[in-house]
Amino acid sequence: MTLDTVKHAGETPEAEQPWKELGLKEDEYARIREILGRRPTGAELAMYSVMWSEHCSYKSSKVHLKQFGEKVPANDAMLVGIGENAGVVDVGQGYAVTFKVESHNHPSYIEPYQGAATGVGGIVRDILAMGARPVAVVDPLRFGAADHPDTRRVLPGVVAGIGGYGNCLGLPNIGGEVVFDACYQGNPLVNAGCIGVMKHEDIHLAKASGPGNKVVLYGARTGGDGIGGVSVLASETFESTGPAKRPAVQVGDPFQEKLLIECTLEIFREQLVAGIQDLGGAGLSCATSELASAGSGGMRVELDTVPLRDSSLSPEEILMSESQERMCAIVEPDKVDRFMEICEKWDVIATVIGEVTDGSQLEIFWHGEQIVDVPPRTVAHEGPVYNRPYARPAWQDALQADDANKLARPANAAELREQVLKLVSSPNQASKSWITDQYDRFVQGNTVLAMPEDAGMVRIDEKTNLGVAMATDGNGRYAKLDPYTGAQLALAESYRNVAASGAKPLAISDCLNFGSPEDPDVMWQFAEATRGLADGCLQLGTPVTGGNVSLYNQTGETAIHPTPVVAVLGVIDDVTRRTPVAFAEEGQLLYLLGDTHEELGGSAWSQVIHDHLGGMPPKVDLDREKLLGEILISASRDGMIDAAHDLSDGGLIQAVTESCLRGGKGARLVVPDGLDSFVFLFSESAGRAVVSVPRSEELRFNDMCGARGLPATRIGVVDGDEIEVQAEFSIPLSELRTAHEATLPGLFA
Amino acid sequence: MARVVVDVMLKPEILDPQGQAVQRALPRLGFEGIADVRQGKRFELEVDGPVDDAALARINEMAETFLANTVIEDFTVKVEESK
Amino acid sequence: MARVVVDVMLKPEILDPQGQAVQRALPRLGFEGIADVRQGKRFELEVDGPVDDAALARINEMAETFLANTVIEDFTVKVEESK
Amino acid sequence: MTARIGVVTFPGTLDDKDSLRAVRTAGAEPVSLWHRDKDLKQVDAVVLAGGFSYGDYLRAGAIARFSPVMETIIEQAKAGLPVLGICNGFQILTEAHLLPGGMLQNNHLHFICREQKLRVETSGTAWTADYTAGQEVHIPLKNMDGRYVAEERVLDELEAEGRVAFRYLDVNPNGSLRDIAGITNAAGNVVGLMPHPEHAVEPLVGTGRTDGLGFFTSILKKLVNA
Ligand SMILES: Nc1ncnc2c1ncn2[C@@H]1O[C@H](COP(=O)(O)OP(=O)(O)O)[C@@H](O)[C@H]1O
Ligand SMILES: [Mg+2]
Repeated sequence: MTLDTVKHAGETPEAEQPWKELGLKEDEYARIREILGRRPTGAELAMYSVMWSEHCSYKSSKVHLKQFGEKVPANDAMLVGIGENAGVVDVGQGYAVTFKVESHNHPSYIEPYQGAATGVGGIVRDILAMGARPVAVVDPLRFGAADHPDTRRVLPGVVAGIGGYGNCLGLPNIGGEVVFDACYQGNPLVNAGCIGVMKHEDIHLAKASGPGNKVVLYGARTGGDGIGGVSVLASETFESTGPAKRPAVQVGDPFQEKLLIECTLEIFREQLVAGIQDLGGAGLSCATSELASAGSGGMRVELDTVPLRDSSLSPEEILMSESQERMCAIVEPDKVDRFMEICEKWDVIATVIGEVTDGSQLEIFWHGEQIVDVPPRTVAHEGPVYNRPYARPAWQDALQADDANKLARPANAAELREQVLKLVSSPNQASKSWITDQYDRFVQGNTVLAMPEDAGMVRIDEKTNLGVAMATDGNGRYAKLDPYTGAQLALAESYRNVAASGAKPLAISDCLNFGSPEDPDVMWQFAEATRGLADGCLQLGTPVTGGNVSLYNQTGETAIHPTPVVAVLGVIDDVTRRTPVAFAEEGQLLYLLGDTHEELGGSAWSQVIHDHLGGMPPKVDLDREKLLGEILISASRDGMIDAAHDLSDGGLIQAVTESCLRGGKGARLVVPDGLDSFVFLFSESAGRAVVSVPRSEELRFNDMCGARGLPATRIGVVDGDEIEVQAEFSIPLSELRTAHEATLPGLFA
Repeated sequence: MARVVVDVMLKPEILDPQGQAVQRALPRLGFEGIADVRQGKRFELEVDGPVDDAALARINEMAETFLANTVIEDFTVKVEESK
Repeated sequence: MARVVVDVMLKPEILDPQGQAVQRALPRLGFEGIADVRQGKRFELEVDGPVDDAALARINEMAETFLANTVIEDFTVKVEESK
Repeated sequence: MTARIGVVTFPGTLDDKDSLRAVRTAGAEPVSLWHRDKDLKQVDAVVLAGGFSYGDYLRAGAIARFSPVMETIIEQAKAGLPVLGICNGFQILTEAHLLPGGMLQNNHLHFICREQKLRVETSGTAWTADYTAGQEVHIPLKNMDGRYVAEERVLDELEAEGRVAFRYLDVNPNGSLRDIAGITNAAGNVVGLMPHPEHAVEPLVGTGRTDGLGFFTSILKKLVNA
């Protein structure tokens, strides 16, 4: 086997290269040759191919994501914006919070447990790399039909993997979503988010500066994990003698990651790093090129010093390996010894693999011979950008014309009652505790709210009770009907959930899950959704701090519903005034905030009762959302409400059912004048919440809503042990509980 | 009744954190000279009726589709001598 | 280098829910005729040097004190033929 | 004067900070202990906190049991040092044979996190004096390997000697034999339990109850009055 050195590449310009097998387009390959002024070496080709992949380069999405940087609301909270491992916001008292959501969709379909587990591991390292202590995780999930046999394979594995990894790291899981829809059958969505906390002065960035500074690789040994396409290189071009086919799936080692976290935090505490980057997708290729690209000089790496788990790996494979639980730090020479001591304390392997140079190239050597000599920016930041064609799909009009408001409605009270039970027991609306009980929500002793609350909330300062809250939401059905509105509805719902908990929404992260960008229909959905989200964030004043795009989510020709998932981060100055969802006090008054219209397009009701998707999604009024949020926060601050629950999929009856079951108390509801009982119960109009008001506060609360112009309608009272809708029907809580709680265990236990 | 054993091990190139943890602990416990440890699963199946070629073929299929995920694991099937 | 395999199984009187879960799933997947399934662990140890009686005695001790918890598990040690 | 209570951190321990906080909340002096140190820093009692020491690889607690700090703890526990093992700590205590029986994967094969109702069966241990026998408490539970098993003979002996310290009520969350949630050694100084009292010492977080504080006040009173 001959080593494809830079020199050799210069001498053999005509050598055939497997650029196509590595997923590069012809013009992309030509551009690499042009950048280098020669053909790339095998190692260079490997680096460019992974770094220029859709996953790493965002080449199809970049032109649209730009808006998040252009339509930035005036917001003092933003400390670090898009482009770093994760964005950072100021939450007051000297604290900064970093958070982000990422996808691990495809690996989770192939190997549900490990795919999901390594998804958690990856996002936690992103947060850690910012200088923060990870404090909580969330997991928005989407699966195929609940009763499909393959969902029985995928869901329990994914849930066990998320729990297995997160629980072992000691990170409370404080929220997420579980949605079932046949469109995700061959392509489940496994998104994972993490929140980290640090002091302002602890923020770290991924850049390599200071010639002579050492490049330290630490954490797990490098193995042949997740190399995928690079095996083509190893086997076909270089007549490698190593194993021909490397697995594309990685196995996680949460214990190693826990050590990596503690070790890294101790290293931060002693201020031993000048720059740091986690190793995720594209492994060392990504970490070295990004660090060098963001820094001021060049970088020289001796690749043969990388500790290996498998000595047969080729240099290309080492560069591409996605072995988990690794980090790369830039360390001043006189701090290296102390750095190593801390790693030793935590049983973490650490190796100096190179140094920052005063040149401008990223240079990589293998046993003394140079195999990479590239301008790092061309690998990491100046990849191809595509303005892919997009067009409103031909079928969009017909879909929107298929009005859900015209579907057959329950003919009488008995049918209405039956449909309520059907709704709250349907897999999407049923209790998720069979899943969430597999996650540790107590660890770290700071969890103030967790599942099934509207938002998760953790205390970040024990003395002042400062806390942060997070909710994640996304509704692919709405987005399919109208991607612009759908994205804004996801934002609105997540925002509303955070406000309902009593926290003030500050900023967002997102995970944009779509089909193939090469399909103009999908690209239109993507363009519309990003435009909607950017406009929405501008209007709500919540900047996008970062996120993730996952494309090619489709089975054959069929794309998933466009699924933008939005995570809103909120801050609360005193967690003792958080608002739970439970109706716990008999006699308290129930108020419905906001306006209810006849809006059933994309609703849970239309899905559960009619298996229908058509019409228009609910309208969005972001000014109203903002006002609702302000009222919910004020009411929490001034002790005017004891419980609040936002209204979203499933409508009012779903929210009231959840709050009653949580508090163990019933409710008597009266249909407001001018509203049809069916619409009252099932409509999914946005901008609404239901709150429980102590009688002593009723006047004050009403005055506040009146003065600020938010419609507040008294709809009933917390009472008894059934939910009664006056003049229509009543259902005992016990019956509702069985309906709501038995579904998931019945399907998956 | 016969016993068939299915051993499932992670593929050699796949990380085996459990095996590694065991191996690292051994010297501390005073056991030297173990160069590598891999940890896998052992399934003991009690089979009704004869373990003929057809039965073994079925068990192989079961191992391939269910007991192991062949993306990351290898397996072997053997009939155990009855004791 | 020789390979020694240590198999660790739950004692027969102890409930093995993993094995049971596998067994229960089999008919659903179309595999009939498996009367019982037990799931245990398999350790493959690569031993430096010869696997003589002394080495085996050490490995037995390692299995007894470490690889198995003999309050709840049984184990067997065997030398694997090199392939 | 107050008592010094040590909390051990193994690689993979998760609830050490919470345990230190619980010790402090009860009014005792928390002391961090490190797995590689044989030195117990003159603490008066030790808490083995929950988590996944060594990833729970091999068996929960199996690798931690052989760490240097455990050599000293095993020796001193036999001589009367009060030791509380919570969750992973309980698993370590059974692996170290300071407590009988063993811990296996939950019978439903899933990690389980829930608010668990327990009955305190005895106030006659170093860690339960502030409870009354028969008292019902709510304590968070979270584990993968929480199924307590032992031979019938051992179980009978535990019952006969009043050494079943806690029992699950309403729901047996993991298939533990005889609903056992925790046990004590014969001398009453070594106690292990699966649920997490350190997560139930503040009204604000976790379950919103403080039913777990009694563990830490019990030991503090005993040590201060000694
Ligand atoms: N995969 C999950 N992981 C953690 N929590 C979840 C998950 N799925 C749902 N939850 C939690 O269950 C509760 C109900 O979820 P959902 O009905 O989607 O909330 P909402 O409609 O208010 O957004 C929320 O607290 C949510 O965070
Ligand atoms: Mg909600």
